[in-house]
Amino acid sequence: MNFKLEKLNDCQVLTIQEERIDAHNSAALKTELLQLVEQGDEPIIVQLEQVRFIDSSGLGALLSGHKQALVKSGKLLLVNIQQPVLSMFEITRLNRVFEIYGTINEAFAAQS
Amino acid sequence: MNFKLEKLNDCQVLTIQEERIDAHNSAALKTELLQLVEQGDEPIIVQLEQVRFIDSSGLGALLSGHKQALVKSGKLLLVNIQQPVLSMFEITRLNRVFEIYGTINEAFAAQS
Amino acid sequence: MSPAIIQVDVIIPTQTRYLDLIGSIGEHIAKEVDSYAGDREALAYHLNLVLTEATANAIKHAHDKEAKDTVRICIHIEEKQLTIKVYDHGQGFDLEAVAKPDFDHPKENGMGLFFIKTLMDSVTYTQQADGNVLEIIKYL
Amino acid sequence: MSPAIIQVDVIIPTQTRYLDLIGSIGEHIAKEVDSYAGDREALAYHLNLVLTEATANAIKHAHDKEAKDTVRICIHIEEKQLTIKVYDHGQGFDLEAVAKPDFDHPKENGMGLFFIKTLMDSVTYTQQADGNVLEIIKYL
Ligand SMILES: Nc1ncnc2c1ncn2[C@@H]1O[C@H](COP(=O)(O)OP(=O)(O)O)[C@@H](O)[C@H]1O
Ligand SMILES: Nc1ncnc2c1ncn2[C@@H]1O[C@H](COP(=O)(O)OP(=O)(O)O)[C@@H](O)[C@H]1O
Repeated sequence: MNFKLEKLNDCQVLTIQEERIDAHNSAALKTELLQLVEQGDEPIIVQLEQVRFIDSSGLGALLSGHKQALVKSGKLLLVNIQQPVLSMFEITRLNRVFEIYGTINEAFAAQS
Repeated sequence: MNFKLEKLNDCQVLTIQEERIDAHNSAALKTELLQLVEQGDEPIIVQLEQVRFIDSSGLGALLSGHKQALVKSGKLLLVNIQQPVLSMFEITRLNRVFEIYGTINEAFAAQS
Repeated sequence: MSPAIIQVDVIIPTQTRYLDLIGSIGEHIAKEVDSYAGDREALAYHLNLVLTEATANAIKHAHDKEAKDTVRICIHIEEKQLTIKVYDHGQGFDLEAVAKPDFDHPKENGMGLFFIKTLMDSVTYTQQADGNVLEIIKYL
Repeated sequence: MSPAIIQVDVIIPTQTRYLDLIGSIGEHIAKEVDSYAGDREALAYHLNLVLTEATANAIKHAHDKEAKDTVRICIHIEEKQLTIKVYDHGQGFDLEAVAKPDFDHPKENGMGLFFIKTLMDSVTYTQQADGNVLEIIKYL
């Protein structure tokens, strides 16, 4: 799993640098998210702009990060989701579970 | 075969709007080139920037246009060839047959 | 013209790194189905997803340590129907007993078969002495 | 770890519109060949090209009007070797008798087999009662 991690506006921004999240790399994503949750209490923003494809295990990895963030009174936000990927959140109703923003600036604005 | 045809700087510029030229669409390319050769005596510039893949029939279609242009005392130039596609010209030594330019402006400059 | 028939039969090792290959084949096939009137981009994603989920299940849940470590996937297209078969040599399971996800209490797992059932027209799982097969049908 | 074996067996109608599918499968497979030390992008293009050329020849030159209008292409990968087989039901031809292109007098046709021979390590064509097969080997 290739990604970039930056601290921006008091948020941990994780930019996924993969076109595809599936059972081959979702475990690595889950591990990374759980580590971020452990490390601090800044909001975690996951940028999904480059992701063209996600499967159920990828959704599961994001959900696991989200749940763990809630346990630690933190939060995990998703931004820049491509429409076909967003459809997968809709079919599983996970769009009602996650905080989803169109752009990272909208996500920043919502934190202040 | 999708393409765009423009008249620029007294040249007929044919921009190929396909990622792939193979035996499925090379006959259409050949027909279009032969029509252009018939229509006038301006140099014909074929822009290959979007083409990621060419097979032997695609090379053959370009060669056919080139030969027919010579017969009519015209010329056919190729520009913006991606490196993997250019390798196919090199393997078949067709890079020595065609006039090839890196950019369309270089091709224009060579005409004046 | 006779009805176009495409058949793709793939055998891969039971390793998740090959899911991309299987999914991509599905995506390309979707682009060649000329009879399909619906959204072709969506069909491409759906075939990619369904093949990925079904193959991942065969790798995860039905890994037979003794037999050869491979999964076989067959894709068959007739004019009006696309059939996917994914074979496994595991202990099998009861497809009918697999519950729908609880949307009010979402869980990390258990969304794969839900996607397959939701996006395709028919799904069956048959256990046989020489192996099991998940058969998925999509009408085109 | 046991040597990874991938096998892809495709049947398509004898129509050039399916060349893209065949070539794309080759391109994706190249990306999964982990043992390959050379330029993987180049290998992807070469497999795409070789599959396209060989399949186009089976469609163009060996179209059997009476038998089923399909072409079968098999791709087999072992740890150190990739094998492509393209079957046809035409009248066959003599691979050894096909001349190299004349580079000083280039022609529109006759570059397909030259690409295959140049980019791959071994090419043979075998005529059999039940059909002919072009077999192409690339060492990885
Ligand atoms: N090929 C299979 N062999 C055995 N069990 C399977 C197979 N496919 C699915 N299952 C069972 O069905 C359950 C639900 O599968 P699925 O919806 O894909 O979600 P997940 O794989 O995330 O658990 C699995 O947890 C497993 O118990
Ligand atoms: N599968 C085949 N069956 C019969 N003849 C073939 C086959 N493949 C190639 N050939 C013969 O070999 C010649 C050279 O093929 P090739 O190098 O691919 O160039 P092209 O197809 O452009 O003529 C063809 O013109 C044809 O006569």
